Amino acid sequence: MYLPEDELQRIDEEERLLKGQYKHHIHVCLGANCLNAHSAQVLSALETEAKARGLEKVCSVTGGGCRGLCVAGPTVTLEPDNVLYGKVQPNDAGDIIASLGGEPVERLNRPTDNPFFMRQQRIVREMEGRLNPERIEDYIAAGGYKSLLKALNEMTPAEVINEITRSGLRGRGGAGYPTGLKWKTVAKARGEHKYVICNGDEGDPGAFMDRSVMDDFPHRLLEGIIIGAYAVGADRGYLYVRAEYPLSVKRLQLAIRQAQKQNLLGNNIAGTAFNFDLQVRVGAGAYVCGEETALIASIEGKRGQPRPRPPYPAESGLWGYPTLINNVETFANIGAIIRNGSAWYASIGTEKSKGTKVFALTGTVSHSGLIEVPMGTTLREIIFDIGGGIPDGRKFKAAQTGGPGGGCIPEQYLDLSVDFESLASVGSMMGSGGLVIMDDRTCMVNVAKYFLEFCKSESCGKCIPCRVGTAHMFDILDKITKGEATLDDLTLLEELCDTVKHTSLCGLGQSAPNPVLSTLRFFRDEYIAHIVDHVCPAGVCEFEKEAVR
Amino acid sequence: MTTQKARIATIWLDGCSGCHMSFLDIDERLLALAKVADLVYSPLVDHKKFPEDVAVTLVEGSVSSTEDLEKIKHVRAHSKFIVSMGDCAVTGNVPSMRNPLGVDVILRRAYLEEGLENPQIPSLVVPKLLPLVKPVHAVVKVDVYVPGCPPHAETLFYVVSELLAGRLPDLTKMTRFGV
Amino acid sequence: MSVVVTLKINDIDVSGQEDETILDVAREHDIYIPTMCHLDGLSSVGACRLCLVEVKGMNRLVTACTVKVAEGMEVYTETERLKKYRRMLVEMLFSEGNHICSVCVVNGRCELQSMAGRVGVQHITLPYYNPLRTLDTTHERFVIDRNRCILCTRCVRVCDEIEGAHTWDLGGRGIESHVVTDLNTFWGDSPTCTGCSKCVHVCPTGALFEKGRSVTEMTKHREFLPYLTMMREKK
Amino acid sequence: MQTSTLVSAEDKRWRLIRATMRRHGFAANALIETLHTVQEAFGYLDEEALRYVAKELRIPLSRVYGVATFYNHFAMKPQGEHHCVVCLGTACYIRGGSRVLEAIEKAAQVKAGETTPDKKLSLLVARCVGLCWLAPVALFDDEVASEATPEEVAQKVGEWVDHVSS
Repeated sequence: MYLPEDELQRIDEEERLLKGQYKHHIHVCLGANCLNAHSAQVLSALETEAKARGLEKVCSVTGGGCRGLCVAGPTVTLEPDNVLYGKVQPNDAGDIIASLGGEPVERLNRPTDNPFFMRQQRIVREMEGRLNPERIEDYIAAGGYKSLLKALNEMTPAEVINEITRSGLRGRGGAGYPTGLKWKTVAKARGEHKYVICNGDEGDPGAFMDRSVMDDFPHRLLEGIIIGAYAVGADRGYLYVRAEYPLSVKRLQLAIRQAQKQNLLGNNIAGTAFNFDLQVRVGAGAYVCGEETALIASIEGKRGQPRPRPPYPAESGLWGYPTLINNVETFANIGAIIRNGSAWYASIGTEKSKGTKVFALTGTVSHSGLIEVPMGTTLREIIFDIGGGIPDGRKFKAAQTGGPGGGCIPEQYLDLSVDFESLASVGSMMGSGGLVIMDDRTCMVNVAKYFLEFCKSESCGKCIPCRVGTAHMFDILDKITKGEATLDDLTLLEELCDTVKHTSLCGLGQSAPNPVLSTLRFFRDEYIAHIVDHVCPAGVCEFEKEAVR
Repeated sequence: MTTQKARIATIWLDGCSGCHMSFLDIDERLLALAKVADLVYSPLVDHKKFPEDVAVTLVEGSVSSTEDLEKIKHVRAHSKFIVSMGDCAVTGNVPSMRNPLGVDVILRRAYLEEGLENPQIPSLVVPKLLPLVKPVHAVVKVDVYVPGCPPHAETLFYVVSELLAGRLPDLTKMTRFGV
Repeated sequence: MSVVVTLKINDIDVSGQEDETILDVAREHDIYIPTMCHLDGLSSVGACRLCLVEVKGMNRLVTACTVKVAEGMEVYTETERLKKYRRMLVEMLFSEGNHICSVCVVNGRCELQSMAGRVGVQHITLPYYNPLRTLDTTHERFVIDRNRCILCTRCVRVCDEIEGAHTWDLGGRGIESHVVTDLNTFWGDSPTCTGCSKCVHVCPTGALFEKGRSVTEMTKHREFLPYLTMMREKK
Repeated sequence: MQTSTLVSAEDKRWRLIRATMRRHGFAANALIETLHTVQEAFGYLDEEALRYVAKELRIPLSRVYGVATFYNHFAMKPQGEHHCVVCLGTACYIRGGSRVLEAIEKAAQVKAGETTPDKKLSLLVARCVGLCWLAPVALFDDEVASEATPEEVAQKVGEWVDHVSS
């Protein structure tokens, strides 16, 4: 009889045996960012060099995932010495191979005993940099797919849902809806078929958390999706990935094929009666498709325009069938919760926001990159400890969270705990995890204008307030940054914010005014300076020599 | 005794004079109006200069040229109440139909492409056109809006009577854009 | 078969079937809720947002044309907030296109024009957009003047849902959205248009009209729509 | 000779498009996937191909047009030989991405989203290419220009465009 546990066990043992042959393991980051910085060439240079020195039996050179310190790419990780090299070039290969077993190459060495690495806690990005994303064996040897087998063999769907509910996991796509509750609703809904959709349409500028999960841990994502499908009783699923992420598409398709081969996807999964078919769908460049009803329309092959809810996708989603939609990071948490238990997960984070959150830390901050921290970590810890503070001796001005529908958080809230409620209380939101740091050279009116330009051109055009309102808001902000606006324009801008926020059909329009509202709340004096004094305090906006009015 | 009569005025920017015609259609009530108000400036009467201290000015037409712009600013400065009279003043209406095309296109069409002898775009005498035709309120503050093309005589009489009686007219049920 | 529910609209006790929308029930009780994209006989899309109402206990405003009534619901249709939003939405429509009522074929019979009166819009505070839009006169009997289009998609829906031709759809997106025939080719060349005129008659403004009609001359007839819907549902 | 190679090349394109549709069972929901293939095969959404796809998938022409013009990824016109993508993500924007874009627009005499008349260069903007620590970023035929200055990019684009006129 076929026993999937045995098969996984066999792969696990083989892997250990294989890895045990080597004294040194060299992982070259093959994440999208390092690949852009030519890490593939670094990989082949290291292979050639190892061979040339006759060390191919002593050290293994493999592709690995991202270490998060993107600013230092391409990165190379050495094990078991736990050495991290940054900005590695192909011609560094000789020195790296030569130094194995001895002192690390000083000019490339990046310390890992600093807050950037020590203050993080990794669940979604567990084993970062050490798993070859293109090999299912790596994931299995690291304990992968055991949670799926546990769920299938030892738990009923209801028990799985209870476990997720008790863990306190909330949707990582932005709104923070309780995942267990969503699963329960879909499980209860009736339908000939049910669908699971993984939302990988990560569209916020400055956000690449989900890309890193899809690129680095495709199997962790698949495992979460399959467990979700089992829990809600879905037989079909789609992974919707934005067109801008070809590497993610490639790796997910490969991962799906590998999982099918191991009977972890398809019919009678792992010898049980559970069938689940999963396909990748590629987006085509429309931010609004991150909204769940628009995403559904897009998978159906239509214009990605949202429709009013209710009915919610949980009752009537893809082709009218009950549909579970969760974001990439949400699904990537599932395996760990099933493996370690809901009590463990619920012990991390704050009272209402459990677990960790991955952020893409960018802007004017020393250590740009991907970080994963427990919910409740303060902005100050993230920016000044983990992120290494503001470079060039500049002063911190604001942290922008939540993408185009988020807000700018000023200095007085640096000790704010990063969780769903706290961010909302200062007029921003968690969003998907973009965290852009701005220093004192940033004009906040100009920042608001930037986000409105984004929302205006990404508006689908279906509902009036978003289609027309965002265009007017952008025009007024443009006038302000040119010193051509009046205080009446500012009043009109605030009225537009009110209408667009409360009357728009979907989240895009409803949140589009947030960048304006939050900058008006904390930096109103900058607006006034532009309008009344024709001065841009940050020196960014250029006015005509002669004031227009 | 001679009670002080209210000083009212009318001006005409870029419009067709239809609103003024409609105003005249209040017929014999003009006489009643004349008892309580003086028409101190209007295209209908012979005054060269817009006077100071006007109580109510009815404005017909949109703001289309540099001359319109100067005129309306001057009028605003010397009027207590400004009434946008008719669709051209309220919305831009027919004159604003050139807006999507831009000034150059229509000037070329009117002066160069119509097969005139010695075609040229006038640059003296004729005031310079603004890039965009605007409703009056886009340029100066407006107190009362009377849409309609043209507004009915009844409506206009009501507006003037109410203002002279010291009340702001409520026109929501009386008139709208177009008809 | 369906269940009767009781609810309150503007503090008045009303009843309806549970599969009816708030709009259906309000109309049965002569309670006016403004609508623009909605048309009886076509699917509801909730795009124009004019029928937004407040429902006690719901943190967001909801579209009366899509949300079904429920037992004990308390609906408010005329709050100050809603009135303010409706005025702004109508203003947005006027500012977005080129609506010159005085020279329009449906002057006096236009739904946008009368909506302005109804919600109390007497002038447009928002700046006008003055977009450069196209006019297609190639069809032998009809004209589309996109300057007057408010993107309600009634034409798209009637052509798809009732006529079954799907000649119309939306092209572009955001503020650049526009209605198109086929591959954005001339209407007169359309291999799919049956010339049925349904789109012309459901159009709320003067964007679609019959050739040869002058200012104020175009009257739209929509009596056919509920009838056709009913007859087709029977089949 | 030349004609026959052209035809066979064309045949290959149609075969690719057909293969995508077949893989999805000629279902209407395969439209976006098929348009991706059309764009890969033709470099843009060729009108004849759109008609073909509409017919094969039994989708109304207007819906095909609606979908094709809704998504940014699809181009309705032939693209240039080279392409330049300027990132306008948040980090790039606050570090001067828009000035980089302006410099390129000026140097190449082309607006974002357009192609030069000689078909040498298409200028595109991206919402975020995810290289925020290199901001501002521009991509020249997929080669990354990091911490780009207006002068540098103008020179780079100038090489491509000058190449043509000389």
